[in-house]
Amino acid sequence: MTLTALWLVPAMGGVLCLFTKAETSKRFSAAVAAAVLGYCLWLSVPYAPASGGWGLVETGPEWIFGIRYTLALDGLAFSLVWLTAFLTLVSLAASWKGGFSPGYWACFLFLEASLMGVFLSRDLLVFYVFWEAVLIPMFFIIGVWGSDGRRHAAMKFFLFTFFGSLFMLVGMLALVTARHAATGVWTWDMGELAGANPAGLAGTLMFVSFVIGFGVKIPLFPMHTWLPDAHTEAPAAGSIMLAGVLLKMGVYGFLRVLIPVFPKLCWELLPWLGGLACVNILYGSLCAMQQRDLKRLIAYSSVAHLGFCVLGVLSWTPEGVAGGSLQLFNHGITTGALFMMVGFLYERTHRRGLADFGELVGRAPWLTFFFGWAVMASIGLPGMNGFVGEFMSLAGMARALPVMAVAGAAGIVLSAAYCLPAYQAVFWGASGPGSVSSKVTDLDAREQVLVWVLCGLMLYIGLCPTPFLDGLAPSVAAIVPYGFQQ
Amino acid sequence: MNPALQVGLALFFLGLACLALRGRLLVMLLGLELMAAGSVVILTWQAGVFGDPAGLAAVVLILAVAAAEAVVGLCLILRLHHAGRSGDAESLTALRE
Amino acid sequence: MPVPVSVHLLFLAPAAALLASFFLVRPFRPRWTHLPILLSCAVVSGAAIDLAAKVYTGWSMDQTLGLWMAAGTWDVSFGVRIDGLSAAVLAMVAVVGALIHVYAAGYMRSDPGFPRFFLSFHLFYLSMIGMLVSNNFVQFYLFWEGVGLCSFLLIGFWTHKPAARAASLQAFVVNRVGDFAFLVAILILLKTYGDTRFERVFELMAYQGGPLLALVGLLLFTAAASKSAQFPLYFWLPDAMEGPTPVSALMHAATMVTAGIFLLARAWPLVVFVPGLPTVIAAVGGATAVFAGLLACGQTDLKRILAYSTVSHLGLMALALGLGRVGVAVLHLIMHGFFKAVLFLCAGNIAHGLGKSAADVSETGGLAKSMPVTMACFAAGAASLAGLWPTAGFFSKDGIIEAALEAGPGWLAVALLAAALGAFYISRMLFLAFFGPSPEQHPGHCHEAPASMAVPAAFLALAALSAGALSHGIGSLLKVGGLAPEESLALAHFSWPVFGLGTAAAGVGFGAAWFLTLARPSFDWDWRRRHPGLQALVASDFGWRKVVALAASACWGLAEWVGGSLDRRRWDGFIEWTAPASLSLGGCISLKGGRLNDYLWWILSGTAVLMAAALL
Amino acid sequence: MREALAFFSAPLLWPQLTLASGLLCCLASGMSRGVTGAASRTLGVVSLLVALWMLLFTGRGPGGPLVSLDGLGAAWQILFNVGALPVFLSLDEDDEVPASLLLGVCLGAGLLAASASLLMVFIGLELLSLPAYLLVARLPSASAPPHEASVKYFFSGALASCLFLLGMAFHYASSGSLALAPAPGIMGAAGLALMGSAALFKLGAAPFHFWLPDVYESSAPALAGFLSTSVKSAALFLLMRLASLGPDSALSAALPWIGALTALYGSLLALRQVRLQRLFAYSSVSHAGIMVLGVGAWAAQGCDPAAAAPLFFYGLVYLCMSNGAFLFIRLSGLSQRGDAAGYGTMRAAPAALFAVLLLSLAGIPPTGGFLAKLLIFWEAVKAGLYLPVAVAALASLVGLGYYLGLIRDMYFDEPKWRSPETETGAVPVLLWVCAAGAALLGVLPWVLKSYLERLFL
Amino acid sequence: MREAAFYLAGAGAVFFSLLMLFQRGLYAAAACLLGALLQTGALLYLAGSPLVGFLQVVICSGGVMTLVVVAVVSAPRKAGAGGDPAMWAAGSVPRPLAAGVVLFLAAEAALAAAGAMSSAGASGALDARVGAVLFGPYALATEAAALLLFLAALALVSGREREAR
Repeated sequence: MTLTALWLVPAMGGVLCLFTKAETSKRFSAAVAAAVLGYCLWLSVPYAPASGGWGLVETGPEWIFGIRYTLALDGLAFSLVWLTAFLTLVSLAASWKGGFSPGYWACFLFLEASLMGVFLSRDLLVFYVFWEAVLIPMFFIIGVWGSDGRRHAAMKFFLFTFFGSLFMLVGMLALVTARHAATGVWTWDMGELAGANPAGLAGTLMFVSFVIGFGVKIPLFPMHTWLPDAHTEAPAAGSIMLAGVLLKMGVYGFLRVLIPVFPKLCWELLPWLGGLACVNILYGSLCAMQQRDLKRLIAYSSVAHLGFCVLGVLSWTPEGVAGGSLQLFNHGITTGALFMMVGFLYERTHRRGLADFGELVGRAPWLTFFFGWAVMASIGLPGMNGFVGEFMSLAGMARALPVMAVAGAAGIVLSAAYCLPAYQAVFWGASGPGSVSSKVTDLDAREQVLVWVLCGLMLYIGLCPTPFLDGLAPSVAAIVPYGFQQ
Repeated sequence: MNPALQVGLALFFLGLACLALRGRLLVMLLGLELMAAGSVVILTWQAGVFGDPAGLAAVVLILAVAAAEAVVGLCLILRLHHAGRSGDAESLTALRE
Repeated sequence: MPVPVSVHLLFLAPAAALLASFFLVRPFRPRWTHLPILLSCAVVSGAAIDLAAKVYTGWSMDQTLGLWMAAGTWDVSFGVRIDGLSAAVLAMVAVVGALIHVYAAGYMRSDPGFPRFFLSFHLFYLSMIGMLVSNNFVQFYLFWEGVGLCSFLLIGFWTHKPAARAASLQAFVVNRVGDFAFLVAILILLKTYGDTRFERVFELMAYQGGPLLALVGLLLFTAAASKSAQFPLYFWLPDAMEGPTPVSALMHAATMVTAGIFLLARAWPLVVFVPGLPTVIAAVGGATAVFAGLLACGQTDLKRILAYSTVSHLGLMALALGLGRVGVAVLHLIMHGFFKAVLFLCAGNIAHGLGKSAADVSETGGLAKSMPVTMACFAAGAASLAGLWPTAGFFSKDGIIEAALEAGPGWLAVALLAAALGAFYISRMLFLAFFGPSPEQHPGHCHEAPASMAVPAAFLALAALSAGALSHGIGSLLKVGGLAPEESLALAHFSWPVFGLGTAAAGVGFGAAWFLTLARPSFDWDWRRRHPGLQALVASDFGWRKVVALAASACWGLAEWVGGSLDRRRWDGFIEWTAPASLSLGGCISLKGGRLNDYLWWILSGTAVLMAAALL
Repeated sequence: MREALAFFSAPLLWPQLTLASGLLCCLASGMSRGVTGAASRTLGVVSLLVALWMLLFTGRGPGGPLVSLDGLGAAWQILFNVGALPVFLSLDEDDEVPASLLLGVCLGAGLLAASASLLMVFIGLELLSLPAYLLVARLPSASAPPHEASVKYFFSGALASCLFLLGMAFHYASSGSLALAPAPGIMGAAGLALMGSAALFKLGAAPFHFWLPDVYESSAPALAGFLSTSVKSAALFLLMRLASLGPDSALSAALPWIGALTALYGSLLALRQVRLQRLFAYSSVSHAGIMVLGVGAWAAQGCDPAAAAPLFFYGLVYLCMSNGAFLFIRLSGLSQRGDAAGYGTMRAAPAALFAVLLLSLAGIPPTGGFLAKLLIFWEAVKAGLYLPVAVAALASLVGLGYYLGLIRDMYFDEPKWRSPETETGAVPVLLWVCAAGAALLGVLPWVLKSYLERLFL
Repeated sequence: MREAAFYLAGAGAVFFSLLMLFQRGLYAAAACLLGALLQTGALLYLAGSPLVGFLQVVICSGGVMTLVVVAVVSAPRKAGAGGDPAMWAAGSVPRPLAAGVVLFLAAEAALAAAGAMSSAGASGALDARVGAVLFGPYALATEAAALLLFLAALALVSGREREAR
């Protein structure tokens, strides 16, 4: 129950939320989210690296046909579990004044529950179940509480990601069946499937189907076009969760499934996958340069940033994998903060366009300050969290395939070229005729506290990432040996 | 060459042609009868060939069932008529894409 | 080995000052934001001088202080390296920077963004100091980027000015190009040697060589060129004049542009390891020196003249470096810090006196009367820049000319040309600003700078005049604990031919300036009016700015095409198209009409296919 | 005569006997004036429940030349009978005829499940079909054109019956017996193909399905639910029986592709539909495709009865989903897709249940629809049928378009009309049960598993 | 001899069937069917089962007679406003015709492949055992068929009743 509680509590909380009044459900959901976060922190105490590493496992009876409800917590999962719990609370707090109905709060708790499940499960099918279950609350969050294009965006989000998942499902079935043919055992356990290395055309097809399944979520080029729409139309808190946690599922899948199960193919096809990640970085950056809508811009920047994670993870060097994993966390914090602040702007003005603002530096100095802070973290300024993750990823990739690292590093130039003009336009620039800057007030106390926490984390991880890296170390050490030996 | 099979098959396909090519529901129903008769001819002949009374018993029951089917079909067509619609298959196009 | 308190103070004092200013002072007394910061400047300067003194006695350190990031056996640490090179530059940066802080306190007094300015300003200072004492490439990169960030914040400090915003963006993006090169260089070094500490990298390099070192060297030089405004990437620096004058002063004298030269000096063992690279550096440096010198002669904005002059002098430093005279380059870096700071402060005083943020030569003239102190300071700085004996500039420029003389007549010609140009444009500026006024000039009412601004300028003027005395000390300081070979750190020895050549060049420049500015007061305006083509050529930096603008618009065009056409319309359009497509596909394969006979026939067809399959 | 009596005393057919008695009682109740439709419905429900209960005691094995009951047959009777319960409970006719006819359908299906001979199969099939034609005429939906659907249904079905008859004749000619045993030679294969097309017709696989949308659209929703569950599972059972006559026949080899293409076809067509019942008819075609794919996979692996569990599970889950969806249509009174706009804000509980059903129909975890689909796909993958699986997966993607589209309309749009007050009574309860079934079957199949294992042996 | 008679009867049946197919009028078509079914009865008789032949004549011919009568009673007296109903189903004939032809050819092919079967008819002795089978082991099927007939009749009756209401 130690781990089951992590998803069961928010799920139950969500159900209860549905049966309460709006104001009560808001407080209640926040209480549940806070409790989960507290529980996460409490969990981290007895299992801290100092006391002998991670490795809390929870196994249920066999369900059917070799499927077994298995949860486990290690450093990698923990960083994302923690991120989920944290960002859920942040999302709830960020939408505190929105006057939402109980369904909204319940959806966030359901989302938290399913995300927890994704990160905790060690059984392929249980993983898949949670993986898909994530879509349902997110679909409602985008569709019911989003902005103008929400209907379309929600459908696109669901269909697009489901498309990828179907590939993954068929790949899983094929994998499990092939494994059975080889060993005579039906198993869906990730640990037992590790090192399966299916060969031949069938193996390659399985690999590709997993790549598509995870790639849509990352999102890997060219499977990314759902993301700008979904991010743009989702409510601010939805975007926080979407960018902060949902995108991480794909890379997490790479780490948890793709690399351990297909080490050989991963290495052989590295030029292709890494190439896609590089395209992600460059293409995403170029697209972001052209955007006129803040949320779309940040969305495309996510496409670019996740490319770094993929590069790192695929490099199979300790620093690359650790950096890629850390970057997952970092991106969640940074982009979450950015989306939250865009949300604050949107809450005040119902606009998101770059041209709708200007001269905010005088009107909202705190917002300007924090947004700049987060932008700097986002463009990978050393000393901020983004740099640590990206640098380690690139350092790893430089050892595996240096050309890719160079292409990735080029994203550094581009990130400045898309983030800073936008920042200048909104916060520094002159306000045009249609500007709504006059409606913008500075952050209030609640908002400031939220942003302080996020920005503080950015700086802390940027300068002192070792506690996080230490936590990830055992998982990284478990993943790297599958890889190519330097 | 087996004569019963040839004849039965011929009857069956003529009935089929009647069912599928003719436009009036009643004539189509007649075609159905013919199809059943064709099959029955084959079955009966073969029962004789095999010397199998069970086969013949089956034919008897099939005849009964075919009759029941005809009754039901007739009943439906009658209702259609009572509802004031023509007995033309072509007129049944209210349900469509 | 215990770490001296001074080293701790280098970081702790600015950090504490920033925190205290931000959290304790600014919310309650925004006008006092600068007080903790000024205190920190004093402490840092003291610590820097203390360290320099320590190093002078032969002490040096290179120590890892803490882990930054680690995974497996791979790690990157924070550390401090204090040797002759860093101590010398550190002392100059700390002192000059501190004086500019004092100046800024006066200059920015009435600006509404005073707290924001001072915090960014001090962060700039902190970044530079951190960079100077880094002991590995990654930490160096951390502060290197920090310098870039602060330049972005400060150049664009007056956010209401479109030109300021554009300049700050341009500065940051161009610097990012250099950062990219730097990052790739670091990645290659990490891949090759698994370490980033200077000492270790150079050791391993010397021991085992490396396949990509030429590339690394080139990349490092690219990085340095972007930060230190060498030829193809220099253009951001003149535009950066849009920031407040103290920012320009700090950037040009102490903190930013010297970083590239410092990087090359730091990485000198690597640079010299690559055959041909020093020559490339020297060539680029020489070209930059002449190119920017020529452009400086044609500028009318006071600060822009100084900016191009900085580019030219950076070129000279690169020239000296490329010719293998690291010591000379660093000495010039330090001396340049002194005299360029005073020149900028004076330019700021003029603008301040005129009540503007920047001053054009047409708005000045004959200011000698109203601003005697500024005039004196400026003249001192100008003399130093022109390299007149015995000012500070003389000692370093002398070394450069000597190095060029040794290297060959071509190099010598370049060095002398740059020196003559320097003397010309600075004299021209001196004459245009303080003498006259010529008939073309319409100076406004002007008043002398207040003490808070004049005193730092005066101090710096003093330094610009007299720092030459330190050159010998700096020479021996540089040799302590250095990574570069001893001979490259040697300074010039006084020799008459060099003295003669240098002074002659300065004299020619001065004479030409006198002739064209004081003797023919409207010449400067006449040639612009008479040769608009030439004027346009100067305004576009001999056409280079047009190339840059073309490249930038090509980049934006590419982004427009990728983001708008390719991604949105074509690819996403295709994906969106699948929805209506499946709808119409459904329409194509649906059986319309709802006719019973069709149903029957389809059943038959299906059966026929099955039968056929069964029989075949 | 003794032989005949022995037959009735054998416990194999007790459930069918129960149903037959129920049927006769129903008819008898019609004779007396005072008895209302409610009584006949109660009778129907009771006999269905008793038949279900009796399944616990039925033996296994052959019982004469016509009857044989194996685990599969017993299990499928659960589907027939449970699937029929909602229509009984939600009927509001005032005479005994519909109940009798419904019981007749169930009886036919039951006989089909217990038959050992093609003759019995044929009679069972007819007993299943003829009342169904009549029911469609008898219980039309509100907007249906009178009798058109039933006539179309009849003629298509009669053609299928005749094809089955011809196939039977071929089978007989080839093997000399009507027993459900493989028939040798090319005649046997031809007969199997003919009978297979009849089964595919009943199941509604493309291109045998064109009657189906018309019939479902113009039937009362509850009846459509019944047709799509009980009748469809009977057809599924028939197809399985036929496939097991020739696991390596052309019919079995064709099934995966027929199934996959049917699934895709049904989804593509359903996407276009405006009327809800027609939409769910096409959705039912699509699901039939998955079932056919499952049968194909099952046949490709040798028709092991114990391996039919995925198909049974699919039938069970689909029973909940389809009945639930049609019950919702009945409860909400929605007829057009556009009417669903804003329904979620007007009637929270039914909308939520419908949303659960839709997610399950679409196969989204953690619902039962997902697990059912997964198991079928898994079987297909085990049989190496990757391409059909890919096509079927594509079909579920397309399917998502309209299932999710409905959820979107219900929740994301503003209501355009005021929905009528929902009725109380059995229908909402049934909807709850169906939705709970569809949701929980995805999570708790191991509860069923031990029971199923016992059942199938 | 019997074989010749069988062929003769078969030819008659096919002839009447063809005739039916091309008869426009409903009555004429029904009459043709009657002829065909009578010929079929003869066929069954010749195939060795007088009982089945007799049943065929009674049930089917009787059924058809009923049909004719009912059709006379119920068919609309006058053609609808749309004019005389078309004799042939409209629509594209070639495609379905091709399907029918393929089906037919396939069935023929199956027959040809299985052509080795004996053509000897059986004796009438089988008839005697049919009853025993019908009410012995096949009693259940008989019951079921009876129930089916019952339900069909019920349909007819209840349908009329309901419409009468």
